[in-house]
Amino acid sequence: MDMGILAQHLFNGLMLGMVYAMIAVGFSLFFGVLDVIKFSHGDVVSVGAFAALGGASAIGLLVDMPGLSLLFGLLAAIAVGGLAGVVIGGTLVLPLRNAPPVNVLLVTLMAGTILREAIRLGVPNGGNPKPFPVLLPQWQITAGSFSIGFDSVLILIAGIGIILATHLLITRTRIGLAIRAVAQDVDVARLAGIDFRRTVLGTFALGSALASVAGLMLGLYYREVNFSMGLVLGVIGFAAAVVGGLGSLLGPILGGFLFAFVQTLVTIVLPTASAYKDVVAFGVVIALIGLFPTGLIAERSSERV
Amino acid sequence: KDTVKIAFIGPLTGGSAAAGVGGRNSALLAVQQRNADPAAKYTYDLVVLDDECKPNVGVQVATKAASDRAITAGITHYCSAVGIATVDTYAKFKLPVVVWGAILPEITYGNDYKQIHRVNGTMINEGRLAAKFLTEQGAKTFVVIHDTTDYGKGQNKYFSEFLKPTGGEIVATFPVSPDQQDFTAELTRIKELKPDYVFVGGLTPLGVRVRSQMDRLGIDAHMAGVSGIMTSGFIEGAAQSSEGTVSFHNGAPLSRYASGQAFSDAYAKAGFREDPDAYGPFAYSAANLIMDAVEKVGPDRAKITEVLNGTKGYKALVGEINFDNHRQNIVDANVYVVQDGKWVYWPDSDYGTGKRKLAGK
Amino acid sequence: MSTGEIPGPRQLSVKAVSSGYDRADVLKQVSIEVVPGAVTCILGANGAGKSTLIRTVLGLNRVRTGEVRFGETVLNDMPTHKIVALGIGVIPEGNRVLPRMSVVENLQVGGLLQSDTRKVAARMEEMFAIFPRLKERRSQLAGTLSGGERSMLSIARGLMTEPELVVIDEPSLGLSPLFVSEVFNIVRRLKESGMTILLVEQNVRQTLDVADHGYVLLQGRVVASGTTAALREDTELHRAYFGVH
Amino acid sequence: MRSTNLDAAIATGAPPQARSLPGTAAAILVPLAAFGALAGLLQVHEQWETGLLVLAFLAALVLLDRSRAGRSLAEACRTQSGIASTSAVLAALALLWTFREDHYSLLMVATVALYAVAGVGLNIQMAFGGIANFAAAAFFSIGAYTAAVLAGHTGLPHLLVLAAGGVVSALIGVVMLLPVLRTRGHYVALVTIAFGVLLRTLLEVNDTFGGPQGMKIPGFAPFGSDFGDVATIAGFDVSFYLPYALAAAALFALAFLAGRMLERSWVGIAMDAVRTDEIAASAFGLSPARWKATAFLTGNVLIGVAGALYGMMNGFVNPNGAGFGESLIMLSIIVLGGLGNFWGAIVAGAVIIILPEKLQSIQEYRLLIFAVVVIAILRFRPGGILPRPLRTLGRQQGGAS
Amino acid sequence: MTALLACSGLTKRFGGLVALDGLDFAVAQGETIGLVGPNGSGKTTFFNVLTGLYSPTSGAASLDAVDIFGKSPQSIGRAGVARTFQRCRLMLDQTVFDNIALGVLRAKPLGLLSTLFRRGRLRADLDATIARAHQLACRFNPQLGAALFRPAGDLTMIDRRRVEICRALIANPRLLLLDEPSAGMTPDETRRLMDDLLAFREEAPHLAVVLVEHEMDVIRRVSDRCVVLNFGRKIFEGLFDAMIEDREVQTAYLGSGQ
Ligand SMILES: Nc1ncnc2c1ncn2[C@@H]1O[C@H](COP(=O)(O)OP(=O)(O)OP(=O)(O)O)[C@@H](O)[C@H]1O
Ligand SMILES: Nc1ncnc2c1ncn2[C@@H]1O[C@H](COP(=O)(O)OP(=O)(O)OP(=O)(O)O)[C@@H](O)[C@H]1O
Ligand SMILES: [Mg+2]
Ligand SMILES: [Mg+2]
Repeated sequence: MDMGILAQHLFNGLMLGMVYAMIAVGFSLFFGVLDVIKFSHGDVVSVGAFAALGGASAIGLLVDMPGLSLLFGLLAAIAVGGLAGVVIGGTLVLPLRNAPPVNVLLVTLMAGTILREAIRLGVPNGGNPKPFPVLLPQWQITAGSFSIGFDSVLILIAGIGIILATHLLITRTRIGLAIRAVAQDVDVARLAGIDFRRTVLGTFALGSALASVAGLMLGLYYREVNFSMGLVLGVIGFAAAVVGGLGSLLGPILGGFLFAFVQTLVTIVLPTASAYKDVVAFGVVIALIGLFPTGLIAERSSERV
Repeated sequence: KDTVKIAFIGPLTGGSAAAGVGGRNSALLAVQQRNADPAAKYTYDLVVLDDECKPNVGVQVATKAASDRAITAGITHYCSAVGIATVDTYAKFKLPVVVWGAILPEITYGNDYKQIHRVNGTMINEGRLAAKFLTEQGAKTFVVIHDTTDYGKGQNKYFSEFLKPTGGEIVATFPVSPDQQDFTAELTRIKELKPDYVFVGGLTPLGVRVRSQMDRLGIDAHMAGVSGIMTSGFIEGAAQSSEGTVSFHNGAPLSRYASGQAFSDAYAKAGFREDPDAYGPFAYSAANLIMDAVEKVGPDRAKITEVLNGTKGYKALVGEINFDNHRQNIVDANVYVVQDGKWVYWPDSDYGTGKRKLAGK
Repeated sequence: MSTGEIPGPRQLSVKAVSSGYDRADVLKQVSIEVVPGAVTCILGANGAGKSTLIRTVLGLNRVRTGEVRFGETVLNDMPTHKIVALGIGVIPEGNRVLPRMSVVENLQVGGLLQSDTRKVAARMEEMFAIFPRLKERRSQLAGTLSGGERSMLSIARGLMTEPELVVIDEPSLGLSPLFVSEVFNIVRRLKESGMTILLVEQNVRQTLDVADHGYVLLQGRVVASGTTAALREDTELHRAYFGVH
Repeated sequence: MRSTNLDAAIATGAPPQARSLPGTAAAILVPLAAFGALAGLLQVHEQWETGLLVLAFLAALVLLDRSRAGRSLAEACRTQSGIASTSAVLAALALLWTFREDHYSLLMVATVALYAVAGVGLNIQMAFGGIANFAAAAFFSIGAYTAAVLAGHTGLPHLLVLAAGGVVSALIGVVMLLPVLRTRGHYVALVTIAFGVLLRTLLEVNDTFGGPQGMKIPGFAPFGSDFGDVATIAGFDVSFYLPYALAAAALFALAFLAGRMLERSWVGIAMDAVRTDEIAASAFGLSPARWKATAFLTGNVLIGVAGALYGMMNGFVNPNGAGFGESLIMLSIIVLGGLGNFWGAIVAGAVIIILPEKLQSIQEYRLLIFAVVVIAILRFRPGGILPRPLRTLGRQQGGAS
Repeated sequence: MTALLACSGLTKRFGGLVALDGLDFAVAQGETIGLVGPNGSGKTTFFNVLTGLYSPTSGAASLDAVDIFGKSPQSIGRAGVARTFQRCRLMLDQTVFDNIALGVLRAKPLGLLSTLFRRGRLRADLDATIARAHQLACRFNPQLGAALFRPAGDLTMIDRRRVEICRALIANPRLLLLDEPSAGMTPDETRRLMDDLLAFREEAPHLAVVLVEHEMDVIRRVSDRCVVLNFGRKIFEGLFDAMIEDREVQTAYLGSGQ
């Protein structure tokens, strides 16, 4: 295999890993504040992609300025995704705070179904894939058999930037401190002057906006979006978040890249068995959990007797 | 007039909903037209059921339709997995059905049930034509990407089988999951292999993704697909990169059918929100075939079965319908190509007439 | 809260308040006054409603009837985080800590209302000076601390904002005799520095030693109140507390 | 056996309450009403009728919860569970007999019953053992595949085939035990999700068990004669789905009884203890691994048996049925029904399986409506339709104990 | 008196922290030991190591000459050690009876088959255990006895502690470990709890008890002997009166107030 192809694989893997990581980080934020699995997370990715599509196309109709379209697409994704997060958090998750966690899971699952179906039924011909406009410069970077779009590089950098920014927000700022405090003891957090509702909803908005922006990036990268795109991504994002370890935000990032790495590796090494890549990837996940019961970046035990 | 109930079953929710809704609209159109026809002896009522493209749900709704004595016949299934799972049910309840979209050969050829008919062709036709046509175009090396459902696996099977005698060579086969999003790993491998054609055995989403991502990675092979990608959704989804994609579909273009234009106009006038999709015309034809049988012998399942079994030279939207001894319509597959944002019948296209050449190598 | 001119010490007053959990009222028409700059204690047997009273003052339980005021501000229906932002530090019952955070992070959470990070750091050092044990354990997850260490952390966290009023619910729970004395010393020092203190305790003797005023709760009602000197003699206190029937 | 007042007081922790006539009537009537509603749901065709029924159902839930009369009704059913269960059994039989010729309704009822059997298994795993199993449909399908192989290719008697479905499902569950036992919470959820996706993909990609098309399964023929050939019973014309529905109901009754007996025994307490507090449980000599494994494997046996019968009833099995989406449906049933309540699985099964079918007339909007209904129920009854009651034991077991 | 529990050189490290430092500890049958020490001196850790919840770093421990060092909690529990926890560990959603019954589960037939098919025996066994739990609960608080089938979460703090003690007692242990049972109680409640315990001791003369307490009155009343820990080491062992006179104990633990 020549270097170009190798580099190409590496880049593909990084890109895929970045997408997984972004979704995984969102999952782990939700575990973080309320210890819930929010199963509508994958569908928020689709919602974000369609919101961005709508925002960008609307501007595209008015003026032909890709930069402006992109900006509006981004704003639309953040606004709609954040809103979806706030609505789901405020009307479904918070009221069920004291119910068993699986109930929250089921409710968010249904919320995901509603989002998904709403896209399918609300967007004209929503059942079909939609092209995503080209909003980034089309330059191609070619070196031997290695060839990628300049836009892909931008997307990758932006994605990694966003993930790192989130990580810093959670670990280094007062907001992050408040979010983590709410997760552990609501009363204590309140007594420390933290606005519980706002913190939780803010986190939901943040996590959902992240997923939503991931949707936008997927659109930019694959140039195609569809109403069910979030379904599989949701499952993989969840797997990545958990196998990486829910104790820290680095876990999901690691998990995301690991998952992408395994999938890519299977396709490279065993091309004819590439259909087995999910079998292998999920097999690896099971084995890893067996070896690292609380994720690769293990949770520090805080339990006492 | 008495009312006769006919069932329509297809996927109305989930990933294949676009095709299902297109089929439903088309069948509905046929019924509306018939009900508006004063010469019709009966009023028809289309009972629409959603099989969700899930076999177990399919069996449930098939049972519902088949065990309802008021239902006389059925226009059934787009998804092969569901189509094959329900044949026993229809046979058991002796409900005559006409399959309108599922193309797995076994649905008709895998049993001897008198109740099961099919107006659309099978993937055998498509595979045979694909192998023949592509090698005739001078292609020698192929890579196949197919999904792991019955549909994709079948397409792969027949294409490879028919390709062997032509001397074409498949340099790699990638089975993939139908909901896979990212194909860059597979396509990078393909880039290394430099095939003449990438043959996609899958549905529109798969086709769109492969096509767009081929572009992205700068792969200059041609792409060919099967009827699963022959939708407006493919062109819409893959946008510019769809140009020059070849597909094989066992129906002729509407414009080639005698009443094709009339159908398009009526469909547009009826005000449906969704396209008829690739198999809409088959659903429409199946509906008419059944209603004509009812007109002839009345709403009696056994008699209708008999009439349907003997269908020969029936003039339908999709051309003449002739059932063979497995009640499978004999249809020829046709070649289509995307030209300027439309699926164009190959012989009519600039590519077919030699005015343009397919881009790439 | 530390912005603007420093207001004079405010008075916390609870007037004829009833509140409780989902079913019947736990507190029935309770009235208390917390005198600025003094230590006011609330005594009463288990389940008398002391913690409920504190939760109600802090907005964790809803005031059903009556009124709670802090200075001029009516606290009824005000959310907890706004109430504490008025300058109230809380040391809740049951040495609650944030288990998956380190000792330092717990203290930082306590200092969230203080936006000046340098002040937070300085205050933390003061707390470490009082509880050297916490300094030794500074990066240990709070969940793994021993029972007494948690108590210390909980106390330190409540004092992080240098509040005007400190509300303390059973701070000595699980502390060794040495530390129980230490806690009462802290209370004394806080009072000397001008803070107002509302103290709930089971340790009657030492509580009466530090407190200026007190109230005795019995089944959700105030059955005795007054200066601690007077309370010492009160038969109601003995009845409610020592079970002398 | 009448208990003395003092015993009753000990037993219930409440003032002694005599078994009153109105109470008994309630215990008889509530199950009747519930099955009546189910019959109604099966009967209705019009969309507005379905809507009305759903509204009535929601209203009944609210009344049961918020009104005094409703609470005493619920209490009556709880304290006289023996009478209530008997009434339910009779009502179920009456329902089946009423619909004896209606293939479709019987198929739906049988499906609900078999999903409820799986629901009992899943409840044992999740509500008792505390193991979140997100691969129930995978194990259900393993049962069906086992039936396909054994009934289709060997002469094994079909009752043994059913049992084998359970055993194989449990054996494959053993593979997952190591990671499941080593961890908990979300991590267990992930292990099972991963297993479900893995199994489904494997079945589809690999052609050993029929690939994507799956396998055909012969009809259930426990005593030599195929259920599929039954056309009359005692001179009445019946659907061949009637014996299936009866078998499914019988299976549910067995699973229910077994589950109940486990719950009301030392085993039930042990599982609850291990689930709620592993540390305290192990300090008192219980082995968490043992009880988690027991719950998981017992549950799998039930899920597998149900899957085997379901496969034989449907006549085929394919990888689709093993997917994550299907597992979530099963999970939804027990969560919506109320974790740990076996009757809940029936009620929620009706909601989750029959309701979407009844909403067929609104076609592509039905998933949307369905999702809204489920959310509405959980939003206002966070514990599910029938939350798990406190354990009753020994002398305290009222009714037919 | 033969030693029931004998530990020597018991050590437990958490990373760099030595929570137990070569502790020698012996309890004779029927003896009650008051275990005290400053906060964080390793008392609870000692219990946790003894019951197998924490694996010890080094040392030796045996119960009635049977080695229990490093054994699993289950096997140590079965060997006859029962305990309460410093932070209440009850199943709050389950009934009081379920909580108490946890204490005897290990002695019950737990086979699935016997559970399903020997219902008669099971029911008799259940009834007997309910009666026993009721009797135990009533001796602490008659109202607790009446609340046997109410969720444990409904109980007051003191009743929850009582349930924990009942759960430990019903197990018929040979060694009972109590970790600050009186924490959060009023002096009166503490006194009543100790009365109850002492009364129980009368009936079970062979039962050995190790009691962790910060309340010196309690220690004085119930303990035969005291052990004082500091930084995981034993700094005193002997009678109560000697203890409160001990200088080291005073500076490390009691403070000048006592
Ligand atoms: N979360 C709750 N839900 C319902 N009732 C409660 C709750 N918390 C406390 N109670 C009840 O309220 C009453 C008063 O409890 P509270 O905790 O205020 O007492 P307390 O005086 O603080 O006792 P302690 O000295 O034990 O802390 C008790 O009867 C208790 O059972
Ligand atoms: N899991 C753990 N991880 C790290 N340190 C621990 C852990 N468990 C206990 N420690 C530390 O070991 C020391 C001894 O703790 P232990 O709980 O035994 O104290 P204790 O004597 O019971 O104190 P208290 O009277 O306050 O309950 C403490 O400093 C504690 O922080
Ligand atoms: Mg209190
Ligand atoms: Mg301790």
